Amino acid sequence: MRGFKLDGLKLGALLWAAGLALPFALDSSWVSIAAFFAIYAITALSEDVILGRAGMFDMGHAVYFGIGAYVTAILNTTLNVPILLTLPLAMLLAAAAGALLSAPLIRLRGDYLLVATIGFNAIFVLAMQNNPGGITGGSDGITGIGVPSLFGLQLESQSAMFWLDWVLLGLVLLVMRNLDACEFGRALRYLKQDELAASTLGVDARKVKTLAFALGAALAGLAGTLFAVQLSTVSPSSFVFTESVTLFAIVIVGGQGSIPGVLLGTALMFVVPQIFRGLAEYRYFVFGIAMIAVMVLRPQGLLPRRRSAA
Amino acid sequence: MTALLELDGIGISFGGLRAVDDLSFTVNQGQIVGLIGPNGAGKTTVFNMITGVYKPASGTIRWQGNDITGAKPARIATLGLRRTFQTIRLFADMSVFENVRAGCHLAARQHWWQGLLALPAQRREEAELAARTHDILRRLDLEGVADTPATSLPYGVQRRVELARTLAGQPRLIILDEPAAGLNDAESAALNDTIFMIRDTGVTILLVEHDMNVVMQVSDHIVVINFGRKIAEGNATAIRTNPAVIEAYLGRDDDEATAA
Amino acid sequence: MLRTSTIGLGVSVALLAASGAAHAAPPIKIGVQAPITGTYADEGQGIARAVKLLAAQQNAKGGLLGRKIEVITCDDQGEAAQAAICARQLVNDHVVAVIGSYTSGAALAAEPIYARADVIQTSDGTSNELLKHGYKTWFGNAAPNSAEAKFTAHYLVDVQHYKKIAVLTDHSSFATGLAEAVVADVKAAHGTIVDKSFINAGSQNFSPVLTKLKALQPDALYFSGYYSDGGLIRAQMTQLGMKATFVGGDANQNVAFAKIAGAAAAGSIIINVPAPADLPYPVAKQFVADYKTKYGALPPSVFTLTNADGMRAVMQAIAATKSVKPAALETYLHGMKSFQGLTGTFAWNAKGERTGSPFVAFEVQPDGSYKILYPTPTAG
Amino acid sequence: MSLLTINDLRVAYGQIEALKGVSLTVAAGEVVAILGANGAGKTTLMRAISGLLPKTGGTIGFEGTDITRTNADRIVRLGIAQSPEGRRVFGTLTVAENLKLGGFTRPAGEIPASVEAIYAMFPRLAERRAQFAGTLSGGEQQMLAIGRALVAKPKLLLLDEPSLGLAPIIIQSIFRSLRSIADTGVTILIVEQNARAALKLADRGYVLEVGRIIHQDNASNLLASGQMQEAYLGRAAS
Amino acid sequence: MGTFIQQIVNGLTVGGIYALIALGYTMVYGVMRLINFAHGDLCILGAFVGLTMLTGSAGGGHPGAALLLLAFVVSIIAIAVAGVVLERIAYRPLRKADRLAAVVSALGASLMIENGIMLVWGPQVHVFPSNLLPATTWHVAGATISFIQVMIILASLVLMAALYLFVNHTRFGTAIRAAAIDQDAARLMGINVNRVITSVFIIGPGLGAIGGLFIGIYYREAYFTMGWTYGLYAFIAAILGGIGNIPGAMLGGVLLGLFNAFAAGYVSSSWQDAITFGLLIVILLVRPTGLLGERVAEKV
Repeated sequence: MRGFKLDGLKLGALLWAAGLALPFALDSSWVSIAAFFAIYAITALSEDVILGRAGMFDMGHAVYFGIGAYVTAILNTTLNVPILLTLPLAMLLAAAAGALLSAPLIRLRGDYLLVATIGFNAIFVLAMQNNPGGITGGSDGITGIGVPSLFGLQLESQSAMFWLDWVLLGLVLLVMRNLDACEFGRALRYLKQDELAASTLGVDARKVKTLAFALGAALAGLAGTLFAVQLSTVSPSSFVFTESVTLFAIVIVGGQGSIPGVLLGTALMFVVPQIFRGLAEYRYFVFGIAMIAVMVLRPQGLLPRRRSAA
Repeated sequence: MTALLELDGIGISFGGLRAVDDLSFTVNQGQIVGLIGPNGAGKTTVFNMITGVYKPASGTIRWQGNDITGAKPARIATLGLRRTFQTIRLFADMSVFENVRAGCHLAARQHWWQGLLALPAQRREEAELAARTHDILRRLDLEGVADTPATSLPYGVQRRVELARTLAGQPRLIILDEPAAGLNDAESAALNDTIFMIRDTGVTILLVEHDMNVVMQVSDHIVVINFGRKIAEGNATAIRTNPAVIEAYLGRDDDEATAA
Repeated sequence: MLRTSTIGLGVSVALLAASGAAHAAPPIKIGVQAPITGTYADEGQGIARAVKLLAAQQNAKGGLLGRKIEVITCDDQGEAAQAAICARQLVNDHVVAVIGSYTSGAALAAEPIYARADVIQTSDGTSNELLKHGYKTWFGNAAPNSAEAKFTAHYLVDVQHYKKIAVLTDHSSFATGLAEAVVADVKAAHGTIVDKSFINAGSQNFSPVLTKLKALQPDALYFSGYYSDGGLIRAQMTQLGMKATFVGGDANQNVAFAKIAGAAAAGSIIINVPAPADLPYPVAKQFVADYKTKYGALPPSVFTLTNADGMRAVMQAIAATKSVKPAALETYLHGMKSFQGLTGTFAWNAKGERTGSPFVAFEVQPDGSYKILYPTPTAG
Repeated sequence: MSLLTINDLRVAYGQIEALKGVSLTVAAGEVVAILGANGAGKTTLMRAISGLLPKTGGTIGFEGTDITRTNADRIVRLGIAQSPEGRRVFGTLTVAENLKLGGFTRPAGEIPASVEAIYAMFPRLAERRAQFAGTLSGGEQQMLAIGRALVAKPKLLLLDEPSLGLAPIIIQSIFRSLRSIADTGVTILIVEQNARAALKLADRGYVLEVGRIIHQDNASNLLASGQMQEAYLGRAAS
Repeated sequence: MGTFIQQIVNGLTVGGIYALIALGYTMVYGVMRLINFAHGDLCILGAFVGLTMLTGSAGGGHPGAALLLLAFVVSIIAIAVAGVVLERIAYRPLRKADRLAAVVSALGASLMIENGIMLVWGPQVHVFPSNLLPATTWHVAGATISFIQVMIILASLVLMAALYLFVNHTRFGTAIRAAAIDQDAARLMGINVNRVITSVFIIGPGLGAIGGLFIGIYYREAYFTMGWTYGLYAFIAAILGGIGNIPGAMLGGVLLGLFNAFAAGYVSSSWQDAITFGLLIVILLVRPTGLLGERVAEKV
């Protein structure tokens, strides 16, 4: 007879379930931080699909996050499409953008891909600011985004929004776990570690990488929708290049390809600065030093991917 | 005997240097063919052309009579043509099981979305492929280290893992690029048995190897190249006594005769 | 002037009356939501300092309603997500009112949260989006773009009779909004806009776009963005031998503008309420002096003072209504006929827009000081 | 007294032990060959002597000084230069620049004369002095690599596979040059797969097999013994 | 015509500054394969150090040529030291690690330096004295060229030529190039690669300090977030020219300056950056390793 064994999965499920109770334990500002944590965690996990798992240096990931947010904002405020209906569209459009933008770039290696994605990010922000067709609201962005409703129930309170974010984070975590255990997810890792060896096993690099970009973008699009809902407003400044840099750093600091690592990275890069608000203007000076220290002491990230078993 | 793989006059140059020149040979179904030659003779380049890493500048490569010259590596793999690497290229962050499971990539029929949703069909397939992987691990005596990180194992075991990964793709032909490199004597001796075992399951083998003990003992047919050209072809006994081969390996005596 | 003194006296009397009663009364909390770090740190830190200074001064006089004022600062970095978090934190800290933020983007993200929690928000931010949803809690500290644009168009077309006007803006919400309004109002006044161009804020390399504008030979170049870029634009115009008059929007009013523009600064026109150092009102002079004494530097810009005015108005509302109830304060603030601010006399209309601000056109003098060109100043 | 003394040297790449206790000596003025099949550990030995690899055990002594843990650049200063396997010329530097770099550790004033001496030895290099090294043929690159090492005026010259990938006629010419270099009294330790060429150049030889020395003898004995053929072409099929 | 020439001058001036900063990116990348994201911040730190020299001791009077020179010297030394210290602390321990770890360490360093500047000098815009250089301007074919533009263009050219001569015609310069091509082979020449890396962290930031001071003197302002903007532009210039290639960085910087000028002047000021980045992406698609970059396998 085996007793109850607390493996990573069960521990994760337990933590997630405990997280559902956060609104009862925290005041609403911390609930909103938890909600943003869930949203950024989804975005960081989506970056991890491209950067951590497929090994492609994507430093423009805020683009897909932004596309998701804008799709929801535009559809909801101009055509009154219910929020939850905009969600699949946001994912789909972000995925299409990911696939289209990456297709010509996949043959670029390492640093050159990084620069090209930075370029996309700059172009995206400028495009939103220039208000093409009058639909993005220019630099003001779009305000007055509605709240999602589920079975006629308006998810208006911060707690309700948190639960929505948390449940979707849970689903994304499930998808990430499934990704680890399916042929597509493994193909990404083969390509990252050794493209030549992978190709001799029959992995179609071009197809798999494009798909990785599409999946990463789709999940970022999902997070974008949640972001737009949480803020009830979107503007170009939320999707600038420095946001992409933060996402990039979250994955590396946490541990590439590691779900707990990326979650911890998100917590460190996003939640910890909230705790240290008291440091005021010293905050990001200290934070910069901490980033160097973490990398020097743990170059593989804080919780690197375990060499997993069968 | 039917020809499985035919090289017909292939050649390639790098920066003005003719690395492989007008090379032709045939690998028949069920054979073990050794491809040998001194260091830098162009053997690995030949492999890279067969497996689609390089595109030959001239000549044709045929697979069961069909022209596959210049096809991409992933497409070559779908034909059932697999290879190992001279310097082992295992996936460093993965266990032995995961590495061998990687060989089953093309056998997986699941779509990516089935995988992300963990649909029953996908899970069934995963279970089947896991079983296939375990089967191969058992055959190559790797069951005991299935969960060990592959690159933490002794070199000889890593060689076997790479072989197992190759076999997991259920290949028709495998190209072994110096499988004995870095092995100790006992491992080297065991390698012969492994190669015969693979051949006995119906897999054709093209072997590049420096350890002549291995090459001479296992090969049905040996092709010798030097400077990218074929200098001899035949069975082990003929090759060992071929003056051109000896000269290629031990160097030439230009001004005096040395009795060997 | 007389009215101001009366109000001031009223406040003191109320304070005296209340001070005996409540020693252990909990403090009145006022929030500051401002960019303490990041690109706008200069402005944000100025706002936080101004509010803290006012609170300290009031506390030295015994506080308000017999209670001390406690200032809680939250760094929103000028970013929407951080602003939303700050808003919730300040709401949870039970602040009565929030001063800030500086950017429209941060103000927009926080606005619905304050509105839902019924917390007064008196903030910079001129985007029309801020007024769109009719929140009762919103009080703009900066004069709305519409009023400034109308005055600007009037000045350019009717007063100076410029024939050809070029408009330059950066991509920020505030500057694009102002530029658009100016373009519309100039056209309405039958003026001619020869071009509207963009710069990248902070890129410093404005010569290319100025070279293009120079070829169009405008009489005036109107720039709606910030002083750090405006001063440089002015300097680079001179460098390029561009003859047009530089007319800058309110965000150009910063002590650094003239310093950056250097010798080129003289003759530049800036349209705004008067500058901190040149504010004609004694209260303003006193405040600027106090600020300098406490922090060893002048306030970074007039926005420090507009936000200080927000704080002062809130304090007056509390004193006058003897209450910290949101509804009472909102009614009071919306109903104020005129408030003597550090930056001039103003009121708030039903939408929370600041009205009645006396816009003026300054000319920058060779010594860097300002001279009011229009409307022609009257003594006092 | 020996110039180079290697005692029980061990080098490992992670798990794999490439040298399993190698001991050898090179006396001043000697030419010593290290022979062995691919993968025997010859290049590892050369890289270890030059200080490019960390050692897991054993010692290397040069002129009585322990250089086991000395940095690579210091070792060059002490007088050991290497022409590495695969030539490793600096492809985007000119031939002249490559040669000058060879004398990096010597006083600048002495370099031009040394470089000219190399041009005299390899006239092909003189013709191509302004060309990028990457555009040279394999044989020319090998000449450049050897010449570059000679500009350092080494007390001990390490040559790693100078015949690798070269046509027989080029190999002959390279070895003729090496002969004349050896005749000037430079001590040489050569790693070579082309056993006959190497043994004709060398005074003594060591045969390396999977990280261990299995034979050592003077050159003529090794050439005659038949052990060489076995080491290279394998034992007769059992 | 005048407008066209003016745009060329505009482009060359800012292009010269980009090139000086881009050289630091490219040299570090060439030897270490590291994108030093903190480089732009180091350059602006140079501007601040120089400013302190100029204003701290001038007492409001004319700073004079000697003081200006001193400001440059002190700033170059200070930033070179900062560069070397940064390499020791933040990059050297990561030389054998996943290279992305070093990239994130560089991002942390950037954040640290940027906010460090804010803590020391404050968040406000700092203004450089206006009387550092003569206000002379020349009118050439309808274009106006100022003394300072000529000085920046000339000084950039001289510095780049000097660097070019140094790396191409001195022994140590050749050693730097050799170490960039093949570190092990360089060691076999007796080159101390650690010293090469240290020297690269002296030369790159040193030139960057000059670039930073040029920015301050030309635009007469400096503030703490400027480094990120300039760093990004200079990094793109380095990539454009082919990162790791020294003449490439020079070419890339000047081209980027010209691109910007022509995009803003002739195409669309509102899409200026998009045009620049779009062009960059197109160039990378046509020449995946930049204009002068070698087609060598990347050390990943």
